[in-house]
Amino acid sequence: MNFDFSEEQVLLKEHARRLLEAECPSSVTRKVLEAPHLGFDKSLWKHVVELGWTGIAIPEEFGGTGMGHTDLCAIAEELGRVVAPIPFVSTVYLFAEAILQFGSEAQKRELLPRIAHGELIGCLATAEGPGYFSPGKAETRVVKGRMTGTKFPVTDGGTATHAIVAARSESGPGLFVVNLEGEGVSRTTLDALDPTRNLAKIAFEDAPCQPLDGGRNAGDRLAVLLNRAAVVVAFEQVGGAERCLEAALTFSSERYAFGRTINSYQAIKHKLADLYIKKEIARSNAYFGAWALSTNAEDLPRAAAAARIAGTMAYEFAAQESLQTHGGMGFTWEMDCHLHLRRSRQLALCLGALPLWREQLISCLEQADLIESGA
Amino acid sequence: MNFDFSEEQVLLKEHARRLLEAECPSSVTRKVLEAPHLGFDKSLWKHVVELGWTGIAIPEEFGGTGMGHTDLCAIAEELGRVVAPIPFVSTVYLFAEAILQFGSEAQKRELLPRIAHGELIGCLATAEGPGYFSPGKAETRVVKGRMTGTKFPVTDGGTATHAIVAARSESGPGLFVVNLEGEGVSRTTLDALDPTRNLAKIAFEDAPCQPLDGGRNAGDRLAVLLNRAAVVVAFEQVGGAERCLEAALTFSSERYAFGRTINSYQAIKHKLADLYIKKEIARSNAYFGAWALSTNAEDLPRAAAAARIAGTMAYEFAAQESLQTHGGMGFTWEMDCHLHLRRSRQLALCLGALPLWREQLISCLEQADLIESGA
Amino acid sequence: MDFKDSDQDAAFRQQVREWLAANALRRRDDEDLRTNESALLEYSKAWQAKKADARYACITWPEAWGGRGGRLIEQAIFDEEEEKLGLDTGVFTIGLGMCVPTVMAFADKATKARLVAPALRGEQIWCQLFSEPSAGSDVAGVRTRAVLADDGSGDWIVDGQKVWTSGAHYSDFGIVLVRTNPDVPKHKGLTMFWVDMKAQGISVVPIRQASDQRDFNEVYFNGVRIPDSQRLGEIDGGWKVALFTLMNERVTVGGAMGAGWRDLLKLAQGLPGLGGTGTAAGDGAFRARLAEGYVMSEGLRLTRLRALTALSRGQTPGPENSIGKVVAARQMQVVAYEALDILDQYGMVNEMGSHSLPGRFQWNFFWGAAMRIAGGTDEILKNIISERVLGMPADIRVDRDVTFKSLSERRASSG
Amino acid sequence: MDFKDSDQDAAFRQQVREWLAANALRRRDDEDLRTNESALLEYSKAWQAKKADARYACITWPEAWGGRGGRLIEQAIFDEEEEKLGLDTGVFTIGLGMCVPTVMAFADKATKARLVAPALRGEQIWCQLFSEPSAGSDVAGVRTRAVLADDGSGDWIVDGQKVWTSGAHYSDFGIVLVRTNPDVPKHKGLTMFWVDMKAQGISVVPIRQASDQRDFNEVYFNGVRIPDSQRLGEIDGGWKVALFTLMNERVTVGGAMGAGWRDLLKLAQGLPGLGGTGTAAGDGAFRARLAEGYVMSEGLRLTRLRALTALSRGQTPGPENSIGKVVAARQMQVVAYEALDILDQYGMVNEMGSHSLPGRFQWNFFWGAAMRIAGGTDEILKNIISERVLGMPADIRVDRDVTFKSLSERRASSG
Repeated sequence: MNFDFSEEQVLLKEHARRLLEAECPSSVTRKVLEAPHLGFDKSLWKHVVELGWTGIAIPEEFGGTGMGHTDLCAIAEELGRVVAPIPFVSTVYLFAEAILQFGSEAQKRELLPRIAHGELIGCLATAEGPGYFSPGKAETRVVKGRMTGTKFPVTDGGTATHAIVAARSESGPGLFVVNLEGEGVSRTTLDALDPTRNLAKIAFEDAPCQPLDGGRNAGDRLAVLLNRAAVVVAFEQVGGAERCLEAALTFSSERYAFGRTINSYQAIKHKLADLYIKKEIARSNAYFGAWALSTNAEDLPRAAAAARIAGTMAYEFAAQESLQTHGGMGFTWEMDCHLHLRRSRQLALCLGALPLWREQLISCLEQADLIESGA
Repeated sequence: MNFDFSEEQVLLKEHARRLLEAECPSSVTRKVLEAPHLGFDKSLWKHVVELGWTGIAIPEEFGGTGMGHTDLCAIAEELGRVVAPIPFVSTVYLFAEAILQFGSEAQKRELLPRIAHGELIGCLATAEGPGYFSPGKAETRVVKGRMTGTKFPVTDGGTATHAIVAARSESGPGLFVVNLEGEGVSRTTLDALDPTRNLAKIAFEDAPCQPLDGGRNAGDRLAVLLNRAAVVVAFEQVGGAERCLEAALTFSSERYAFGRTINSYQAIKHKLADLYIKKEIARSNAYFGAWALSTNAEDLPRAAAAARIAGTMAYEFAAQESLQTHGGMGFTWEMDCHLHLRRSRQLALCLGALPLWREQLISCLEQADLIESGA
Repeated sequence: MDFKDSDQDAAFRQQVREWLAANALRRRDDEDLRTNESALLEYSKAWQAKKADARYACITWPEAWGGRGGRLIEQAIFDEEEEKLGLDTGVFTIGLGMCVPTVMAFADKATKARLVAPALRGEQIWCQLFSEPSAGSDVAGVRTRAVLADDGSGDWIVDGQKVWTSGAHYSDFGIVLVRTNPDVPKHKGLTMFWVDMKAQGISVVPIRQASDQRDFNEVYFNGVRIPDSQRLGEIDGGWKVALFTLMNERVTVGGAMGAGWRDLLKLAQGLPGLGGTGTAAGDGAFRARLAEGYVMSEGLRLTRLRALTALSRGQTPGPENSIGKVVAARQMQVVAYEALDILDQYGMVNEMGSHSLPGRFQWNFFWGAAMRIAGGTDEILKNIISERVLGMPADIRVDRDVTFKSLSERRASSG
Repeated sequence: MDFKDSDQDAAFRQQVREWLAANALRRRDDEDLRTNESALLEYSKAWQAKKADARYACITWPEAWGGRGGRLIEQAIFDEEEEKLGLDTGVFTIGLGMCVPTVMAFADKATKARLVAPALRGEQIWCQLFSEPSAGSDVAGVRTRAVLADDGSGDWIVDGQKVWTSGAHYSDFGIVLVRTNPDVPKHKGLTMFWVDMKAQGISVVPIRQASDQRDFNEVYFNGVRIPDSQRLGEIDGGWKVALFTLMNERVTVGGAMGAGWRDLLKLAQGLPGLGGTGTAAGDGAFRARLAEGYVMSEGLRLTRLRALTALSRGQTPGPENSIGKVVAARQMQVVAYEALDILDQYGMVNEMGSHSLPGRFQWNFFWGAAMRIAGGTDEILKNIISERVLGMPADIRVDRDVTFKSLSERRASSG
């Protein structure tokens, strides 16, 4: 039984934590919060690139370190803790994965090294306005290698150099790579609920694009991509939830009401016990996701959905109740509670909201009632 | 604004409470619990009949007192408090209402006085085994005034003299009156989760029956009946929830742990505050239901669904958490906690479970987005 | 049960309706009033003056003070009709609801003669200065100090900081709770004053909230001189006065707080459904949550009708009104998350600046979190319900018999 | 991450599997074992003896005591394989998990020599006598008195009542916590003994539970004479012994507790849907609740794998295992209500006597309520998580420095 990070991964995590505590205190996140036009924090990004994190799951032949996805999960947890203001989800979990999974050899050779070296910032563009996105109903069209349509909101869409776009072509729904700095692309930045993550509307007008046509059908390709990213994001959520818990523990141990620190009241004690419970449930589900991700298990859709549901529930509860524990102070700009409140919602929505994932989980249970017995 | 019981109704309630405290302590409920073959407590039933409660909403011309449905709600709350072991829901809220709403003049003259005088015990038979019942799919058939089919479970089906049965005839789904003591009827008692309410399987084989064919279509008739009963049952639920709260308040004020009464711990205080909140929300929704019921308002389907949802949520939470507050003692046979645990579930299921009512509520909101503005 | 007014109430309502129809000025959701505070203040004052002229400003106050000596139900009827037309702005709520009644109860004749009428007419706005950075739930923990001036004038010199003061920046006057004696247990060394917000040494700094809005203020007292004639109640008797003020705190119940479940249904009906079929309103999970939330919010609205019933019968509303804020605030938060979920990725876009439906739910997203704290946290309110309504024992207090000073020292050494 | 055993563990698992395949007797869900207690006891004893012969009975115990001096992970592997085949019955869990280790730690050599081996072989069954009617969550509040016999024998005479004792009626021995000194604070006047359950003056009365079953007992002590040689630990030092016992309390985590979410899906797939179309499994609300519940229960199962990982690495499992019972018990309750809801009216029928799927959920209905209390209430467990795992302060204690006697008097006068 080996259901935990390995010793090496624990060391990697500790290293990452120390580093991020130094390089990404909340003042760094706040720089972007106060000036959303920055899009992300360039110097933190540079640092992260230098450490090889953007290439951690990219094979060495394509310029990465080839360490693998469980290592990526370890890093993700630490980035989640500090509400890192960088396009890591978009570039690494989504764009790089899309190329790795579905790119041609040429695309891999062209794009992956640039991700590893931090030159390429990627994003995934699916939504076309409010509400659930269905690939089969996408109005963005590709005709003869040129894309026309409007995608919004796109996380990191304003700062990315490249996008994976879900669109429909002559041969049905598919994923396409677009150079956002090329012709036919115009972008508008949108106000974001979490201004530490850039949000944009991207209009394509006869923009050149390349299909990403790995072996599976189109609906599946997007689903596989979202499943893989959901596992890694779940680790960000676990990290965020844990940080919220720690902040609430610290604050409540220092705040007095009626002559006692408020952490001596059961209302606070049991609230934080509930938070701890949700966080541990999320961690265990995330571990299962990491196993499925790193082994390309058939179980991935179920594992990813469970990790995402538990991660989202834990981080949102943590952000809400940590703020609540901070009382009036928690609702001020100067405290970090709202960074987590915003980010927890951002992570909950960026890969599609919970109703979609709950439905996926139950479909998996229905389809494969026997999977578990093999585990 | 007159959104409360009237002074007379408050007096009626107080009178009923005093009477039931004397006539229906939990030892009376337990008599039936210990000997479910009794079906109900005959002497309490006799008392209730003598007080005119079975005829409280039956017009004087049909042998009732003609007081009305709000008075019935007042009585229901008190019966709910004491977990009364009598077929009041089945006979008064369901059977009598069915005759009142959809009976012919002859049926009213024949049956209503017998209810008022306590000679007739009624029940409603819909379910045909596990799962939601759909009138359009009923397998119980009526051909030429004779019914064939099996209904189970039927609350009070083992002790009732008459039943309203949802069945399909030549002209589609409908409601029918059957004399259960007549030919073609055989009954088997079923073990009940709440043994203080009789539960039976009733098999009809060419049993004579009369249609109940008031003005509305069949689906509607059953729905109207359930809506009307749901409001009154909501008052039983409010009464039950309030009793659970009182029991928890008393017990927790006497039980010591770690040198203090347990009602001094926030875990208990806030639990019971939550219970109080749910109970008051249920009461307010029940009042609106009582208004809709007593005025035959168009809003009844919405009001009934809201009253039922809030009433069910309140009573079940109350029963669970009052038992929890009682700790180990709460899980013993000798304490009354389980009487409420059982009855709260019985009331939650006897008119159809919450999923059905939630769906009804939302349909109402969709269909009549404007109703409220007239209120 | 019915919702009909008594004959007397119906006549009053009719009279109010006619008056409002004839005199109404602008609606508060007017774009200008929503976005321009000085326009809002100007309109609010004009409207208040009109109401005062017609004796509708403070209906239950004695005629001598500019009221009409009316019944509570009449005030409720007026509020209802005014709200229906969207005419109320809330600028005077704290002043006329909490501060001025305190002045009326505790100030001397001359002061009342000077302050009450202009407040009622809306010529002067009041704010309430109780909370402090280290005295939130525990109001009696205030540290703002008042000491007698050493010039023998009998004036008090006030130093300290208040926080979460709504409207401090546009208020003319405030009532302020200060510590006059740190050598007695904390409830026993407090005194209440009214204060001119333009007095030297008072500075008002808006608080930047988590939502990036600025609705509240910090108020700094830096050697502010307050004459003893502005004292409300006894020296060191301020806790009694504060309890009087807080008892008058009006709890907003029901529909007024942000977008609600019906708005959510409307939003869902315009959004695509799960799996690309139908609308988001067709999902059973959505419908179930909507049903349960609706029942809670509707239950609150109806609970308020029970209170109005009591008022119209000349009775005191029952304890069930204590559930209002704790339920409403949580519902604000829950409904916001449901709405952002069905907006899916679009829920990440911030439209709070506009009056759009998504923007209103994003407002709920932040204000649901805020309202679970403001005016008493969920935890404090559940304590109040369990203690005052259900009669359960108070939490164990370790600060009852300790002087405020030693309490502060104990804190300092352990914190 | 993977789920593979280390080479050493894999070899052990293989060996266990082979042994089980060759030696297994009956499954515990066999109709006879489920309904006939004496058959269950007979089978359990036979199976335990077989395990003992093969040194699988208490794998981590020293060989000298009949164990195999094995590692914790080996015990876990054995348990897993045994459970997979449905061979474990739980009859010895309390005795070998809690009582006998206490005896091994605190009894003298002769006693251990006499008692440990037969217990391990299943020849004698043990029960644990701690809880009392007025000492539930607060175990140290026990009132059962032991006083020295006045015949100078050094024996103790025990009077009082214990409650919630599993298996008391078929146990040979028990460990019992009693009060030997009421004149000191309550934790300081307790002593632990082991006792022969057949001793004169002990009577066992089954408790009729809310579910109308009888799984627990009241145990009355009426002048029971216990030789001082049966004392475990110091006189008045029983609290330390009790803490040792409780530390060994095994918390059952995960799938073992009643019907689960997968069973619920199975049930739903066989029931009609809302509105007469499809099955109950098609309702979005049902699916959402199922998804959230599944994630909780699956999360618990996976949390247990984290503990096994720690064991297989020779580490102590982390604090996350503290969440087990509080989550599992609540899930039992929630899943029961969901199941009865989709059964609709049929949920009112009691099928607990049969092994039907509805009956299993009705079992959950009662046992969910029970398990939220047994072995520590939700409230106590959340206190434990917040204090021991999160390092938050203990609740304020008013009984620390007060003698037990005056505590009882205080109660009597206020109660």
